[in-house]
Amino acid sequence: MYKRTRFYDFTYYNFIGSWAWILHRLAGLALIFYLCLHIWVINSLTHGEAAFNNVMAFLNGVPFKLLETGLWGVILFHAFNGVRIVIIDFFKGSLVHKKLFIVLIAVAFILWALGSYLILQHVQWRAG
Amino acid sequence: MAMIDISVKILRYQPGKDEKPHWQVFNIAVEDESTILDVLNEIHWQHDGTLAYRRSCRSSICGSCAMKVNGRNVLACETPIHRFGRKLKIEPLSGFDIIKDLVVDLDPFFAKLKRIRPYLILDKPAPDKEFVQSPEQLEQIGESTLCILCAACSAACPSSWPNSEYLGPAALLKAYRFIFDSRDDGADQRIEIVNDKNGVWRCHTIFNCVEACPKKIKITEYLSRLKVKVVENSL
Amino acid sequence: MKIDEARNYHKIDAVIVGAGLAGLRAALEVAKSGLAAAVISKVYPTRSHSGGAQGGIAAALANVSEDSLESHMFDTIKGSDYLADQDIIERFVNEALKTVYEFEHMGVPFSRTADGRINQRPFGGHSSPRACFAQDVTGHVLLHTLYEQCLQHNVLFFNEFQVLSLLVSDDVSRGLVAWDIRNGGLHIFHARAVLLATGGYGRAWKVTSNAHANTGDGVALVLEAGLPLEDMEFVQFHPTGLYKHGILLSEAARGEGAYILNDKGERFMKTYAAAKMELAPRDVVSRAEQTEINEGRGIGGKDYVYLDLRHLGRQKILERLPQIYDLALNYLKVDGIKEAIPIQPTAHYSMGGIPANVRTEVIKDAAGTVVKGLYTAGEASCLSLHGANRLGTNSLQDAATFGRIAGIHMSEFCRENNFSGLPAQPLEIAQGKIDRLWNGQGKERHAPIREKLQENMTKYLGVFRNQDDMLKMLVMIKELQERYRQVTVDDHGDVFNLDLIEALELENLLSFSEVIVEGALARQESRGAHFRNDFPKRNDGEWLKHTLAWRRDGKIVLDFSKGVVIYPQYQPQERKY
Amino acid sequence: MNKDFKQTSRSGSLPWLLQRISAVILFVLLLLHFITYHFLSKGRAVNYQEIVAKAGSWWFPLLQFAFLLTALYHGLNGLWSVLEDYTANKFWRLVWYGLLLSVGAVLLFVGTLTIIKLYTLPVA
Ligand SMILES: Cc1cc2nc3c(=O)[nH]c(=O)nc-3n(C[C@H](O)[C@H](O)[C@H](O)COP(=O)(O)OP(=O)(O)OC[C@H]3O[C@@H](n4cnc5c(N)ncnc54)[C@H](O)[C@@H]3O)c2cc1C
Ligand code: HEM
Ligand code: SF4
Ligand code: F3S
Ligand code: FES
Repeated sequence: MYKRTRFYDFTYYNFIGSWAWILHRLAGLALIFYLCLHIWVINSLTHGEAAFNNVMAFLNGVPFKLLETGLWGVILFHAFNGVRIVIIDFFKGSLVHKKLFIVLIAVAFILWALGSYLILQHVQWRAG
Repeated sequence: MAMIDISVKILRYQPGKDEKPHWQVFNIAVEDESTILDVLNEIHWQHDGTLAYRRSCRSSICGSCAMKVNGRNVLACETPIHRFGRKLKIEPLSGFDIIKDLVVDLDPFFAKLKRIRPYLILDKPAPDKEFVQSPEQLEQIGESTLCILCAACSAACPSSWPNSEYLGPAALLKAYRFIFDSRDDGADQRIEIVNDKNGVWRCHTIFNCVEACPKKIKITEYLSRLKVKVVENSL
Repeated sequence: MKIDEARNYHKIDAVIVGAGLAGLRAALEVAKSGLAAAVISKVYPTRSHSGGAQGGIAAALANVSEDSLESHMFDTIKGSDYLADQDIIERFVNEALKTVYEFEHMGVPFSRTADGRINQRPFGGHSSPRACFAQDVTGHVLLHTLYEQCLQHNVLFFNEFQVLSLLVSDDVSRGLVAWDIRNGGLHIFHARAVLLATGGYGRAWKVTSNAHANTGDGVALVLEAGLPLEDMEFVQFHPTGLYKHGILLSEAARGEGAYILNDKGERFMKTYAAAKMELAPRDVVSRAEQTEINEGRGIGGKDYVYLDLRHLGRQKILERLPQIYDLALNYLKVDGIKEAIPIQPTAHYSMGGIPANVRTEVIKDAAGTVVKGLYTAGEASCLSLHGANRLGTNSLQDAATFGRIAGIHMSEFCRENNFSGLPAQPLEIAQGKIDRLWNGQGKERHAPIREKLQENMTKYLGVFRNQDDMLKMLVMIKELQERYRQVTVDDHGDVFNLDLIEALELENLLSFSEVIVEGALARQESRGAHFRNDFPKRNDGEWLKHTLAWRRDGKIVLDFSKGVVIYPQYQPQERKY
Repeated sequence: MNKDFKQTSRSGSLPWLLQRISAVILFVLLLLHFITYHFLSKGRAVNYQEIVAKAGSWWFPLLQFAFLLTALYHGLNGLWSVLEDYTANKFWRLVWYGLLLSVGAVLLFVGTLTIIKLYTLPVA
């Protein structure tokens, strides 16, 4: 007998449901990782204004603002798909789960575009 | 009806001979209206007698012939080749150990089924005639009784790939079928069984099972109802 | 090593061959009585062909209209064209209600009437709606429920084991030998009582509704053991097989009101059975269809006619006949809601089989001498409940009811009798079969031989038969049997050797097919499903009797001294619908 | 043949339910959090003054704390569920569980400390 347990069967066709799950999972993992970092960073607030502003200046550069739009996207995806999951679990969403996915992710995308615009307005160009 | 040439790639594994599975390509001519099972029969009968696969009813009711074709789980006997074009890639169901070629070990699958006590449990004496069950009560479980235990769902479920102990959609669906049967009194026992780390909580509403189910059973919907029932029960 | 110490030796009270409705029902009964019951099946139990049954299970519950046991009895007798044994039918109809209620208590999800009782639909040849059903998957839900019950009662399952020989000697059954498909190797099953519930033999035909597994192994094994078979020439052709595939579209379609149409769009049944129309018994409808086809009124002059559901409407089709709708769509790309479905007669049910008495004990001659410890039930058996033609929904009831009865009598027998000794070389026959296929020098393959057999059985032993055709078939079978001796298999592995299994099954097909042809040749009349153009009339004077057939010294020997049990109140009449 | 299926440990219903409840709460809190800190700072980036200014209201730190708690619960519970998916073994599951609990405890401590300190700082 040939034994087969594997982490993921990459040869299996991915349908909307499995894409949603994979991305939700990756997003969730990214978020918990980010949350750990975030708590650590904010802790620097307690070391006084100078320390804080130092960190902030660093984080307000272009690369980090771009990353922040990414974070915003990850959050929106996870949040809106999370809502989809709750609808599936409690409100018969499974009967229309594909439509739900498309609609909710479309809304999330619009919010992402809006939010990213605002975030990028905040870029502090480093004094030359 | 016309003959067409197709190329069929099959994942072969002959115990005793092969260390591990490998691909073999058969270039054959078949009728364009053939099903996947017709193709396998053609190969087995005319080209290579050593090919092994399961089949019986060839009318999509016995559940023998579930396998993976071009990345999706299907019943070989009901799936026409034109759904996939002229290149076929046929593999055994994912997740299960391979006995030989397309034949997988379903013993764990059936063991899980047995685990959820798949039979009516009664506290009350049965009536002289039939139990009264309204069409609406039947409707609750009607679709779930169509399951043919083909294992296509469990084999398609990403939760069961890394964890062979996961009960899987088919067994959970069976639990649903009995827990929601108006005649049954065994809900508490079964809820305790599915309310397990390897039970219903390993389902992350991925829907691969629904996509794979040849009987188009809305498995995820029933598992959701099951989860809510379990939660209600343990509150 | 002594046999009873061998790893592959099992000593079990009751060994049941076949995990269809008959086998499982018997096993459940034995297990419930506290004895050890083992079920041997060449497919996983839920893959058995009983699961394919769609339409319903007969019982005169009278839930939707007046009905009575007498009426069920009379319908069955008439349907059988008076060849059925009426004592069997009497027991059958008396037990039928109990069987259905028991199923319901086990949890079978029967379709319901508005007031919550088991719903019933009309079926061919039954004079009131008598078919208890679950949508159009009745066999499926019955089979699964029974399997689950067997799990609960700890029936031992030997799944994917193929029985290769029966150990019967001196009219006593001692056990049997089976091949472990999954791991390879022969196993000896030593039993007090053995039940043969191996199902039908439709796979001898090319166009058939039967599963690949229905190769009549049980009947062939009985023949091999020197015991007789009964009424093998009676094979039912179902009028609504899916064109070219033979896959069954249940009679439930007609029960729900579907029409059958010829090329001109006529409901041609009006010329053949004006009163019952499409709901006449199967033999009548199949002959009507074949006549239309033979006379050029098939669709476009071809060999099929139409099953028309369209007037039933989308909702009824999807609610009551979803499987039929799906089958037509999947296999023929025909949308039953919008189009008529091409159909043709398909080999469907085996009325003949292993002769047994009302206690399901296998008998070895016309006098009814019992083979001790050997039982049979279900489609493999010939009790004879269905006579020359079975009524739809009577066979699930047959399998379940006589499965239960077999279980009761087997339990009794096991309590009263010890294990009988095994023959000195129990493995000999089975080993011989395998050795020949593995080590033979011949170059024949099994597939072409089977294909030739099936094609010609469909051609020469179909709905209409005549002497010339059947003689041709007989010669051909002899030829094919000769060729079979030269068959070797490609696959020499132990594990899941499909090649070997199919070759072994072919031996069985060739063996009992000869009996079918001999019986059909000898029976110079038309009765029920057996219709001869050269003898188109039923002949009660000469042929109101059963056919028993043995293989002796390689030849088929027939005996017609087993009479039909007929009660005074049910004398043969002309059969009109 | 009649292999029995082994049960591991009971339950999982409460974490499942709380994961969903915390998700719904988070949906509101997280979006609020993002909006207040990342968007509504009118043309300027997040800065010290602005954050500390909010310390005046009594409900704001409370909200922050609720956010911290739910996010930690939801995130770590989610992570645990992921780890459970890939570890059938009971022992390793316990190890993961312990590890996540400790991580959670540390983060909760650090986070709470931050909130307390932040909102007791003098407004410059
Ligand atoms: C498509 C279709 C639809 C039908 N619809 C109806 C209906 O609506 N109503 C009705 O009453 N009847 C119906 N019938 C008939 C009915 O289903 C069968 O007659 C009945 O199910 C037979 O049951 P069984 O238990 O005798 O055999 P089966 O269910 O055929 O089981 C045979 C068993 O024997 C085993 N077996 C065979 N050979 C061997 C061997 N050598 N070694 C080990 N095991 C072996 C097989 O694995 C299988 O488990 C239908 C039949 C068909 C084909
Ligand atoms: C904004 C609102 C959020 C919603 C609506 C939400 C929703 C959900 C839901 C419903 C699940 C369960 C998935 C399942 O069991 O299959 C989940 C899982 C998860 N969430 Fe969230 N979540 C949100 C925010 C967050 C945040 C902020 C984090 C990080 C700290 C996070 C981390 C995770 C993780 C790690 C998982 C596990 C992933 C998995 O099971 O695949 N989530 N989320
Ligand atoms: S639920 Fe569907 S896919 Fe799963 S075993 Fe049953 S029929 Fe097959
Ligand atoms: S694919 Fe698996 S995770 Fe759930 S919804 Fe289906 S069982
Ligand atoms: S052969 Fe029975 S489901 Fe395909």
